[in-house]
Amino acid sequence: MIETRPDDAVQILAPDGTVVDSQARTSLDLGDEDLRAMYRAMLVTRMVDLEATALQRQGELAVYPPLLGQEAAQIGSAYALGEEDFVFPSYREVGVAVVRGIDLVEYMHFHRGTRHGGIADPLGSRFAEISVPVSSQVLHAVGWALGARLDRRNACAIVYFGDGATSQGDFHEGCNFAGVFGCPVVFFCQNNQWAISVPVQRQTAAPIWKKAEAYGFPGVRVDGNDVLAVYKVSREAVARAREEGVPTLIEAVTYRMGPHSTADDATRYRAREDVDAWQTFDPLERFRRLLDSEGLLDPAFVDQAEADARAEAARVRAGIQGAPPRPLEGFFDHAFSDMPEFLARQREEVVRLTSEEEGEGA
Amino acid sequence: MIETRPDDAVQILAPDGTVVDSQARTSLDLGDEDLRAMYRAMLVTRMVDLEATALQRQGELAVYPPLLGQEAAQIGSAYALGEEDFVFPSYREVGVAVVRGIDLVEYMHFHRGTRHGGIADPLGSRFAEISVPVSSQVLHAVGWALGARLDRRNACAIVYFGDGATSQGDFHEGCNFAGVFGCPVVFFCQNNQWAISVPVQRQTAAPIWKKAEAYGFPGVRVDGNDVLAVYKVSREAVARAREEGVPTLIEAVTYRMGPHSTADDATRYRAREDVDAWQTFDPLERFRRLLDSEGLLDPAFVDQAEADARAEAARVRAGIQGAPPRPLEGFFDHAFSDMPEFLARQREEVVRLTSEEEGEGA
Amino acid sequence: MPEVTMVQALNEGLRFAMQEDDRVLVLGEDVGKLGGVFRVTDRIQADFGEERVFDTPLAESAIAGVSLGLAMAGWRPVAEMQFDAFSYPALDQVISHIAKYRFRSVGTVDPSLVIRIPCGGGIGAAEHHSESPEVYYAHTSGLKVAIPSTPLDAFNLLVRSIRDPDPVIFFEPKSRYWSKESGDLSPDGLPFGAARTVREGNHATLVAWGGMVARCLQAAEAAAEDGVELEVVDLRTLVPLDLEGLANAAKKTGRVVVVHEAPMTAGFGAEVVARIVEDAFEYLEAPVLRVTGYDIPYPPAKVEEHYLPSVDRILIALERVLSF
Amino acid sequence: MPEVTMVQALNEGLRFAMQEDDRVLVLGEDVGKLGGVFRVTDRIQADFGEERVFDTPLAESAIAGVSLGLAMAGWRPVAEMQFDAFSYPALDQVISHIAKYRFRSVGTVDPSLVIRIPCGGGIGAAEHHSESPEVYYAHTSGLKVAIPSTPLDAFNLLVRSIRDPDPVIFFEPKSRYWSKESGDLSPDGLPFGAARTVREGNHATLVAWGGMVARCLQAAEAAAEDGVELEVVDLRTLVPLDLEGLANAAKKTGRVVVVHEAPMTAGFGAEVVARIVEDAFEYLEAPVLRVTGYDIPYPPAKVEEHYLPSVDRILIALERVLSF
Ligand SMILES: Cc1ncc(C[n+]2csc(CCOP(=O)(O)OP(=O)(O)O)c2C)c(N)n1
Ligand SMILES: Cc1ncc(C[n+]2csc(CCOP(=O)(O)OP(=O)(O)O)c2C)c(N)n1
Ligand SMILES: [Mg+2]
Ligand SMILES: [Mg+2]
Repeated sequence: MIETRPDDAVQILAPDGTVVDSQARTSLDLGDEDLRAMYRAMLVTRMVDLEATALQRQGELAVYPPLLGQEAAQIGSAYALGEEDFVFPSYREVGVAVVRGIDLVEYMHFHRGTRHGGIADPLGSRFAEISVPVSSQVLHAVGWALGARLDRRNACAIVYFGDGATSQGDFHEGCNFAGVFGCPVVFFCQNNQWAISVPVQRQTAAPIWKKAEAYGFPGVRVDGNDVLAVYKVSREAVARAREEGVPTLIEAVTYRMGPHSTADDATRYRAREDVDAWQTFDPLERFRRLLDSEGLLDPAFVDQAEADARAEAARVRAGIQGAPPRPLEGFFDHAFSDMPEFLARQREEVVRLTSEEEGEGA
Repeated sequence: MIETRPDDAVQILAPDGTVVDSQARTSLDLGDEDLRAMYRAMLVTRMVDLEATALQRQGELAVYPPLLGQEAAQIGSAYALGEEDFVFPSYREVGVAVVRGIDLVEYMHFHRGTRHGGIADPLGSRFAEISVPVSSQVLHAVGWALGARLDRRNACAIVYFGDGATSQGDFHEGCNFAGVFGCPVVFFCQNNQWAISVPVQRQTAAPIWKKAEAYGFPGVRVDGNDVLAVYKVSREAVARAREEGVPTLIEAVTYRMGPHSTADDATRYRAREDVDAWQTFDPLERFRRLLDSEGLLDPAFVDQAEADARAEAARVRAGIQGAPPRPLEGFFDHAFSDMPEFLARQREEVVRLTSEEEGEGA
Repeated sequence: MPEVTMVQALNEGLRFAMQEDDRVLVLGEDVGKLGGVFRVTDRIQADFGEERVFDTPLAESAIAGVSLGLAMAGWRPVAEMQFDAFSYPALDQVISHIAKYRFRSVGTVDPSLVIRIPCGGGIGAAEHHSESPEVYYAHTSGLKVAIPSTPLDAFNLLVRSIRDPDPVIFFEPKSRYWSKESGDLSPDGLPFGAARTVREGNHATLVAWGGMVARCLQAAEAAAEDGVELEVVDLRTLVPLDLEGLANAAKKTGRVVVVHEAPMTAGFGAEVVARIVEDAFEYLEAPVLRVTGYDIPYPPAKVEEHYLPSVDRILIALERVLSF
Repeated sequence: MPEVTMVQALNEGLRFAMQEDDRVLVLGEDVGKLGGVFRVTDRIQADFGEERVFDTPLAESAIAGVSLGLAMAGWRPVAEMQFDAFSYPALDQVISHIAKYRFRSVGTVDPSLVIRIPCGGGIGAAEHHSESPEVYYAHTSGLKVAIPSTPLDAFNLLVRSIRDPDPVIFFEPKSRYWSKESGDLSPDGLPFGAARTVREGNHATLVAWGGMVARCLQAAEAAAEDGVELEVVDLRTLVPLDLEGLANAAKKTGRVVVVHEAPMTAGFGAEVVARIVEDAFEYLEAPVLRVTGYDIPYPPAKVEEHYLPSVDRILIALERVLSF
């Protein structure tokens, strides 16, 4: 059965943190510790994200795409996953990585230009390598989900992508494939309103959540800055995927508060006021107010959460700052599972040249 | 405004030729001569199609994909076009070619393996070359339509493709692009239930016409074996495209009565009975009965139409039978607009070798 | 000794691999009930079930990308592209992900999958059905590229490809699909990276792969009538390339002609020339020449015989090489 | 004489072409208000309007396929692919249609369009942003392939590409985007198919294109300090290739090294070797060698300097060639 939703987004919390849907609020399977953990994860994400931008400004990272403003979308959805579920990120999912316990130092090596992918152990941590070609990871998620279904595993895949990604052929082919095969997968679109300089209105003429109609599975639009609403729809989608093999397309409406990446100059294409207007919808502040009103923000917790966030940001800085490149020769070992002759020759040359260089340097 | 339609298809004629929607019937801007011309075009198409299959069996064509059963979908839609409109076919659109006055001898050279593309003068005849890579031509239609819009021409593009084609990324990218730019284009899907051996149920989990929802323009399902209904929805779509810059996705539900191509053995994947069941829905017979009931089938016309159809089939046969290959050297002249040195060298070799061969033969 | 066609050998190869490893899957367009347009997967779905052998929607990028996802879930997909030119929509997934996933993941993920691509011309097919796109793949670091020229080696290489932890692009020369060979089907033939001397000769060497190996053998027979003894080398895998075997073959005769169906410009023949020049220059008595498809799009079938390297064209190149 | 960067020269080239022909359009991702991520289209939308310069949805296959449709409607689209590796989703449209439409239509349709692709490494960019995919295009019959190495030639070649009735893949070496040159911007420079000798020398010849021309000049200067005079040839267009110029350059010194960023295996360097061997074999004093990117996926930026051909690596190859 195809479930359709009204065109307005699912919301539990108003921008000021008050509960607009108390039935939904109370029906959530989240205890106080969960709420605090989510808040903490949002804080850590915010701090690490800001630290990464700072690290880039200081030349420690080559480039960094901030997720500022998208914390609720990422933490809410990631929190809805089980350990067995597999995350397929794009390049902006530090918040998801935080929830999944991914080593953020190794992650930042991607942005430093010292490794590709950024994820030390994708299969073990059930978190795929960072995927840069827009939308391409959608197909990997569908394939993994099909594999899980064939193994009758009680697990699903979730794939993250942006509003711009929905224009790509791979998005379509993946959704269609998942619909036909009943793959346990959640298509999680962070509609942050922009694909670099292109606003979503120039990206597509239909609401993103509605695209699910084309594939015979449910689509839902959610307030992406409302962490509880995101959690709720994600949780439902995960259950539908695992239990019924029904995919869901979630459109989390949010906003990219920062530039596309540290290399971008957003003033060229959007007005300061547009960004400012979204300041009111800050997802952290909204959630903080809820927690406050629910009496969960005792000073001890707040201090601890902030200290944790600062500590993690500091750990990332310490781990990445001045980190030396990994020698090129090592990369040769992972082009193939073996070392064919033609490559061995080249590797030898690299070893020879770099050792000469070191020799000279010494 | 997005127009949605009920899930059942638009129909004017019942399979037995009786009018089920008399209001729609009378509202059509088709005079008696139009109806006769359409019937004649369907007959010509049927005869040429059968002749092509016969020619293939006799070794005169390399391979041929019959359109048997899809005549109403093709003639109804093509008849809705104006002279300025541009057709982007796949490889199964002989019926459309008939309506557009395309030289069918040259067309059959494609299937003989003596030329690519099959259309002698695509720009002049406003009929693009045959496109084999499934769905790829969708983008060309959108691009042409955008060009027409930029020129403020009162013309639209129509692109033909199959049910299987809707799974391709290019279909999606084209529809999405057209939605954003308001391109005057009609996406005409002949859902003939099969993509070679894959039934449409394994191709996608949603009704094809509904995919339009993903792009913000109307989708409509029509009985593809009802030439008047196809004409009606196509006419509306063409008007919407030309006048409002609103694309339409038309799903014409029909059936591929023959094999995928003469090289295909359809008994491997579908039951004889399934095909037989569709015999009842034969589009020619249905239309014939309507014309009969409307008193348009005087013997003189019927004889003439049948004679015309036989004559055209005979002309195709005479034109293609034993037609010699066109010399390879000539093809070199159309790789580029000029003849770069590296290619001239190769062309010379070809000329030398083939003249030697001829010399030997003499 | 039973006689098998290449199509049968490939079918048996798939069955062998599926039997020895129940993680092997077969997917693609029309690979199920139809058994593939060339019947390479004939009755495999009937015998191994619809979970392990399935038709996909008509979307090559999905076929490739989903295969990678399946590999990440521990399966070993063998995907079919229906024809050479229909592998192009999947190039992005192949180049940007399949070829790079091991590298990107620092060796923690095996993108172990096979993409089968019927290739080449000579069978009278329509536009887009006769191309030889091996260079697109061979130039892409991280892919292995195999292309058998005989039924027995097709079996051997296919089983090896499926067992390989690396992604393998497996080309099947359509013009050899119905060629026959007798012998036992076994995966214990030559490994990847080992060229095979299919004919010994002292006067000059022909290097080829896939469909052109047979053509070179024809040329060698024609030459033999004039007392010219040609060595014919079948590369079998383009990546890894048998550098030593290639150099030795060149050194033996000092005169080499490379033959392939793809257009000349930046075809894999150029790589063969470059390797020979690098590794055996002092032994060369003549320029290494190429006899290839011409640098135009593949022409209509009725003239393909003039487009593809013919025995005549090979002999003409040999004349130049021998008279140098 | 005004000094311009390559980015500025390209921007001026687009403006020049748009002014002389009002059918020229510019499309791509972020080419409008943003002016492209490298600012090549800076303020062109502001100056030529939103009908002639527009941002597309994020879909490269569409960008290519729609461009062909626009060409069929009589427009002359200049499409931008944001980075090298993001041109891959468009390969099917490029190979199966754009390269073949003139051929297929027996010369009745001009698929006159340009696809601009920033290419190459050396700028510290992330994965997928530093590739050199020229071979995929150069091997595809029906495409012309241009790749300037200096600002003035960038202007000249871009205007010529836009005027060309054939589809042109126009590579822009990112590492040279901010290089400067003084002189007048003019489309009356060398045509397609003419290599340019950028440095004269008698001892050996370096052949390169795009970003590696500058590297070769550095190597030539280093060599000159040791009294070795190198000729440096910039190919400028890979298709058509200047066969005569290449052969002459090889004949002059008899010792040639080809340098490119792309991986070695089946890179365009192999074609250069093969052509020289075919056309100038008797003049060769030494094997023609290649100094290239290695046969692994492009590595992380922090080690790219060891991956790309360095002056040292070029000099080492030269030593081998000179001492032969
Ligand atoms: C296939 C491809 N084309 C172009 C790019 C360059 N690019 C990187 S991010 C981006 C915009 C993506 O927008 P969206 O999908 O909305 O995600 P967001 O960046 O907003 O999170 C573009 C065009 C790319 N990475 N991949
Ligand atoms: C990109 C691509 N992949 C595969 C093929 C091989 N092929 C030719 S027709 C066809 C089925 C097409 O089905 P559909 O779109 O329903 O059109 P129909 O043939 O039924 O008219 C396939 C798989 C192709 N031509 N192009
Ligand atoms: Mg976005
Ligand atoms: Mg069909």
